[in-house]
Amino acid sequence: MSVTLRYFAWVREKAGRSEETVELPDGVSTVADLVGWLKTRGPEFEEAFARAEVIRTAIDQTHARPTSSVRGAREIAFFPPVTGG
Amino acid sequence: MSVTLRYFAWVREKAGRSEETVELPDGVSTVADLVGWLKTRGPEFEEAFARAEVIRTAIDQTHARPTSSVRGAREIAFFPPVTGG
Amino acid sequence: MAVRVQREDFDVGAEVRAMTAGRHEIGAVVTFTGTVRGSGKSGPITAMTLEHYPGMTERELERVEAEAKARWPLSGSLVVHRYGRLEPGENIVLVVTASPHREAAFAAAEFLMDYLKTSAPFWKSETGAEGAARWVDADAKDAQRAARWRGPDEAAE
Amino acid sequence: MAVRVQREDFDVGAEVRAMTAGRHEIGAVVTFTGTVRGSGKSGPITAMTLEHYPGMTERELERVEAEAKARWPLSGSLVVHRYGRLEPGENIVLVVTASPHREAAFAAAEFLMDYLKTSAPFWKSETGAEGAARWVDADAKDAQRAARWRGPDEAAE
Repeated sequence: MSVTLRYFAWVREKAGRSEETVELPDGVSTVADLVGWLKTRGPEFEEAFARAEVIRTAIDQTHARPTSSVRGAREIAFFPPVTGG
Repeated sequence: MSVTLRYFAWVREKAGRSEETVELPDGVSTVADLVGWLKTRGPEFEEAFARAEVIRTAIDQTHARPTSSVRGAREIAFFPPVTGG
Repeated sequence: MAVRVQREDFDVGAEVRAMTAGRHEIGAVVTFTGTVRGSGKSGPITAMTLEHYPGMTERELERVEAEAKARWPLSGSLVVHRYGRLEPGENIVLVVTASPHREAAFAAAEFLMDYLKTSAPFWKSETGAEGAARWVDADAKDAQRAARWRGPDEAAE
Repeated sequence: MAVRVQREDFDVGAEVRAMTAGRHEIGAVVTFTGTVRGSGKSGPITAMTLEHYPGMTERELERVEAEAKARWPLSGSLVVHRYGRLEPGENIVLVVTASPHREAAFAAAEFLMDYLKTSAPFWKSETGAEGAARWVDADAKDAQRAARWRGPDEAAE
């Protein structure tokens, strides 16, 4: 399953990219699974997701939770808590 | 003791005047005393102060109460509850 | 901190600019504009006329503004209230508050409106379609809204 | 009801006029303007830069605006949020609410600000006097302020 991953703010800076398209491996069915898999992709991802509990996720531009399913998602975004306003 | 009396909104309309200078008779020492005396001054005052409990008073441009002293006042105003804003 | 009682209209944007120009400690500006609605308590109106008590009105507005300033960290505040004959859609009152923090700006603006509605000596009369003017009755809700800012001691008064 | 995410500045007065022109059912208009302060969490700043998530940002702001409209009788509402590099004193965000009643206009404006601060995907970084940029941490108070609008069921989530 092919999905676009997007990274914002310091997650983007640490991961060293703002966007990429990846094939989700079998066994990755939730946001938490996906984060676990991303952390195995290299030290930049290990650092970006070191404080995984503070990172927020959106699936197809809607806020999601660690337990949310990523099956069928086209775009998944990772970012710090928002600070607009 | 000479004092300026001022009337606003429907108190003014019923009393038929916006301002007058009167000599306060002896025995008039509170706002309530003054209202009691004003009501004896004619039918227009009787009507203006018929619902005396709803009428507000200011002494020298500061909100006052029925029990407030009118001794030494230069200007006493009577008006309905305010409706600005 | 300023208070104005005037016949003329006001300009919300110009007042905000005047209050904030060059003031880099401000992070939040709240404005409230009250306008004449096309219908009153008993149907459509053609005009609203505001009578006031010159002198006392300014004093009361200044008193209320000073109380807001004592309660919240305000960088600036403004109250402009019009009097005379106004038509539906016209501005009646403007409150502007500026603060480093949005909580303070919002709270102070609401407080100013609640307090001026129950203490500033203005009286509205509405002119109906038939041409007759009626005095507007005070709204008990306004007194309740003002009371929520008072502590238990003052509320007992 | 409208939402705009833009690089350019906005004009508070012009937005209020556009929302209220010819609308005689409106009695109350509240605006909130958020501006860049000259000092951040760790001292003076020379600039604030806002990153956002194009597409999702607009969706979230529209969702928040629809919720405000469902909760209060609004005649109009507007949210404008800027992104990119801004200097101290510049505008960041504008919320405008219009209603027949001031309670609704005030409450909806506060709600819009509280909710957009915790849900709209914007991230601020501050540039200090020395030229280094730091990401601004989220403020726990903002989450608390947003939570006060939720019922007990939603709060349990």
